Amino acid sequence: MPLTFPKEEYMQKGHSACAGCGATLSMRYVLKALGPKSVVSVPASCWAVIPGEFPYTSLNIPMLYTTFASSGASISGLREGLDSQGKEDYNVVAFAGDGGTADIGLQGLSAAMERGHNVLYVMYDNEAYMNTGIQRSGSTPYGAWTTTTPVGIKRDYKKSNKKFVADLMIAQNVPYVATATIGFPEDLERKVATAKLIKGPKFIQILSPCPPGWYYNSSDTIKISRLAVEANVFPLYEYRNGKLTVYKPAKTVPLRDYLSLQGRFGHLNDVEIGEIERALEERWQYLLRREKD
Amino acid sequence: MVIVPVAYLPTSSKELSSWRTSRPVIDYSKCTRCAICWKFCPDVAIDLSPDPSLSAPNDRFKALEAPRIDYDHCKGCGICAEECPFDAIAMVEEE
Amino acid sequence: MESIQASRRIMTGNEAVATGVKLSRVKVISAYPITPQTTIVEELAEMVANGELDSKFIEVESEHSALASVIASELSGARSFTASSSHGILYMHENLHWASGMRAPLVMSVVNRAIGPPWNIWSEQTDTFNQRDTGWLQIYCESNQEAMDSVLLGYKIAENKSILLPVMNMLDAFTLSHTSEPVEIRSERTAYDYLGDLDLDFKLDFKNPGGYGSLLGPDGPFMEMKKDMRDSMYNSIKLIKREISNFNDQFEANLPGLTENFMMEDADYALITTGAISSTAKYTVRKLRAQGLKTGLIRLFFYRPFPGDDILKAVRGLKGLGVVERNVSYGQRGPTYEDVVSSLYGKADVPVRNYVVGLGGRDIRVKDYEKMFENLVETDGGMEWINVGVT
Amino acid sequence: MYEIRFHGRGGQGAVTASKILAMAAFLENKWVTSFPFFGTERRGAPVTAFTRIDDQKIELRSQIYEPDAIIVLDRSLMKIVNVTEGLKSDGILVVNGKSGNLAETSRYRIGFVDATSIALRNGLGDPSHPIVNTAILGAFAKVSNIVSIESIKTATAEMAPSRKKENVNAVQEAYEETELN
Repeated sequence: MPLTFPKEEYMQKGHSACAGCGATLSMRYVLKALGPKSVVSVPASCWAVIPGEFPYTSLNIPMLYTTFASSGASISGLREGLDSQGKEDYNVVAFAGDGGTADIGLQGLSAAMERGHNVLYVMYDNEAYMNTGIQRSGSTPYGAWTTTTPVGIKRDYKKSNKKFVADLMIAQNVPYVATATIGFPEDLERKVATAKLIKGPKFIQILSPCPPGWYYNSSDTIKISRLAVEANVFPLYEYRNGKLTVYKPAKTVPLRDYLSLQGRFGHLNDVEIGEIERALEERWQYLLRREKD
Repeated sequence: MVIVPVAYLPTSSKELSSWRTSRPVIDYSKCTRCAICWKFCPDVAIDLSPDPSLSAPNDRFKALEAPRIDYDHCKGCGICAEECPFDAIAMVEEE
Repeated sequence: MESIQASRRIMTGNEAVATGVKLSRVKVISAYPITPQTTIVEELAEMVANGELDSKFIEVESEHSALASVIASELSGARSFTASSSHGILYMHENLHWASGMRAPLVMSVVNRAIGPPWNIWSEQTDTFNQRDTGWLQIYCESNQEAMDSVLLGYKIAENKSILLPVMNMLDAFTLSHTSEPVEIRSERTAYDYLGDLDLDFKLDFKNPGGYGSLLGPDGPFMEMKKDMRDSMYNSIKLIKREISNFNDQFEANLPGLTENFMMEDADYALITTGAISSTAKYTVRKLRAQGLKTGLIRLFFYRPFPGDDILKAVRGLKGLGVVERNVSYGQRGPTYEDVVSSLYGKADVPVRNYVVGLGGRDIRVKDYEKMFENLVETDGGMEWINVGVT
Repeated sequence: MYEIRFHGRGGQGAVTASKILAMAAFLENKWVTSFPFFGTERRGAPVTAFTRIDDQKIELRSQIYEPDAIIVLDRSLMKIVNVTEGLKSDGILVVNGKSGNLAETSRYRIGFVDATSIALRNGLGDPSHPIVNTAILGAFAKVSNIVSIESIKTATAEMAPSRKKENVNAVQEAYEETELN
């Protein structure tokens, strides 16, 4: 059977990620699509720890660590610095978590995209501050348990909706915006390859399940990532030249199939699940309307 | 010369087998060499190389690149076993 | 009389900084506007727009991003520059540490301005004195000439392979930034020869990829790296002196050493100052000398590394030394005072006093310096804050 | 050392005037500094700027409290600001105004010039915002002997941001039309 995927590896074995980590697969796939002429900037996040302690590095391309809020600015500086030396053909990539993107880094991201640098910003979305131990972020979905939305006797789970940063980027009319997930690696790889060919700012949000943070068995990472799309929790779409294209899953599953695998949703009752399902359906219809525009 | 905080040593030189509580074991007689396990391995701990000495469901598969678990770097997450469409990988508890 | 205007032009401190940046052939500029730094950024944007300066200009959305972006561009191998002031410097604070820790030889020009509340756009040095422990070398300019020269000198020192730490050069808000005075424009040719191209051994390398600024545990060389930064800064004094004298030779300039001793040879009483307020202090020293009081002045051109030994040499035999601070520290004497006293401790028997002046742009006049000298002579020990309240 | 203080309103060009005057003296091989008292004021608010001229390098960097000359770009300011505060007893006062009847300032050497009319005649600004800064320098050259009218014209030609010829004309016309007390 021929490989459906580039064989070259730019992420190494021996990294320090948790077993079954979705964020490592995100990095692995993104770099496969980009190739060796790339540099990645990483803010405070799991990925600042995954390569392990000095003097180790786990990428075959240069990786620049930066302060939490600085990904957007860092890739701007890398881009202009390389361009000023005639290195326009190198890919400059930010690889930031959802906290570093939806929360503390949003201003810098928005500004970098607005300035129009030829850069790719990848948000690996594991839906909470996993590196610090599962605190809620703006990208944590409605209903989820985290250590700062601990449910308790007052049922204090996360009571606000997930901030979809990709939607914000579309609102800013970023030339290329996409959502992807590691359960569909060929789709992810194609989107990164598409982004690579576009000169200008690009943004890709990759749902990257986290076994300890979402409370599931590490072997289920890929399964959960696929279910997120099929249960309509994380729709896949692509925005290019002002046109939105929404992926319609070949197979759809009830929301419960997705939630029941994860401890972070274990407290939800049928009524609450029903409410979430309605909200997700509403967002799905909204995306379809936008696609028609 | 000053000490710069730049790390150059590849992590592939590290050994992480102690992280694992169970190990994936491939039953090559069921393995079609589809490489799905390789594709989904978060630890890049499955190598692909042809090895005609391994068994296979039929001779045609023997010539293809076969997955081989790198037990020095496998953390035993079990994704390969979960995703293998031919049930050719089993998770076996480490002693 | 030598013709003043022969090779000089009248320019503001901010224009002088921008000219220094141009002479340094900076490749990437990233800055966010803040009064009174704004005209530096405007001038540089103009130079780039007119093709006078072949540089990328990033119009960032914050000072935090300004510094983050030039750290990245510098490490990519492109000489980079930023400028800020006041709250902008405070907003940068974590990245100031990141720049020095990454050993990025940046230069940043800072127009010294007060910190709120209440809002105040006028001169004061608290913004950069707050950054004395961030691993940046600090140069305080007395004139627009120094504002230009210290950019070139700054890169030369920062990029030295045994230093590799960033440099901030300071100019006082309005007193230099918006004051026009004659400045000698350094020759482009000499500047190019003097500075050369940025040659960073550890810049981003795609053939030998590294992790820049990776994680380090308690047993890793974290502490060793911090000690190395401290050593690089501390041992840079000799090197800086050599670079300054080299600068003076090549440009026929007369920059002082890390300190400038003004009429110190036979002085009985002296003040220590930083920045543009030193000029009025010198004027006062001359005036009091004419009246028979043997006064003198030590100006700190560099504050980091701290030139303690130079001060020790200069103060021997003084009957009184006053340390003038245009910054405020709460709960302890001023930072310069602490540094001076610790440099003299057990080595010089000179009474040292501390004077806080000119916060929030309050004008510092000859009579204020006269009061300080008067206080030094009387040694009544009672005066610390100058020109405060109804007096 | 010769010290000059300018009083104007935001938008009239007092700061530029202080720079042009410094440049004119610089052209005569003098050391100079010029600086504004930079406020947060916007257009219309009272503005102060300073110029120092000396044969030696200038060390004094405080504001000017006892000027040798005061230049007033807008006579209406004299009602709200004590413009002559600290002016030396043998000092010079240059006022943008039609006639010279300022009893309380008669001890100074005073020059009056209708810089507003001259500016408008030369197309500098408009009636609500005449740009009088170059014309008033022509008057200063007439009243003082610190810098020559030629140097002021040269400095004006170099530093006026636009309408260079009109500005130089305004300097010359003001020089000719200034009335001394």
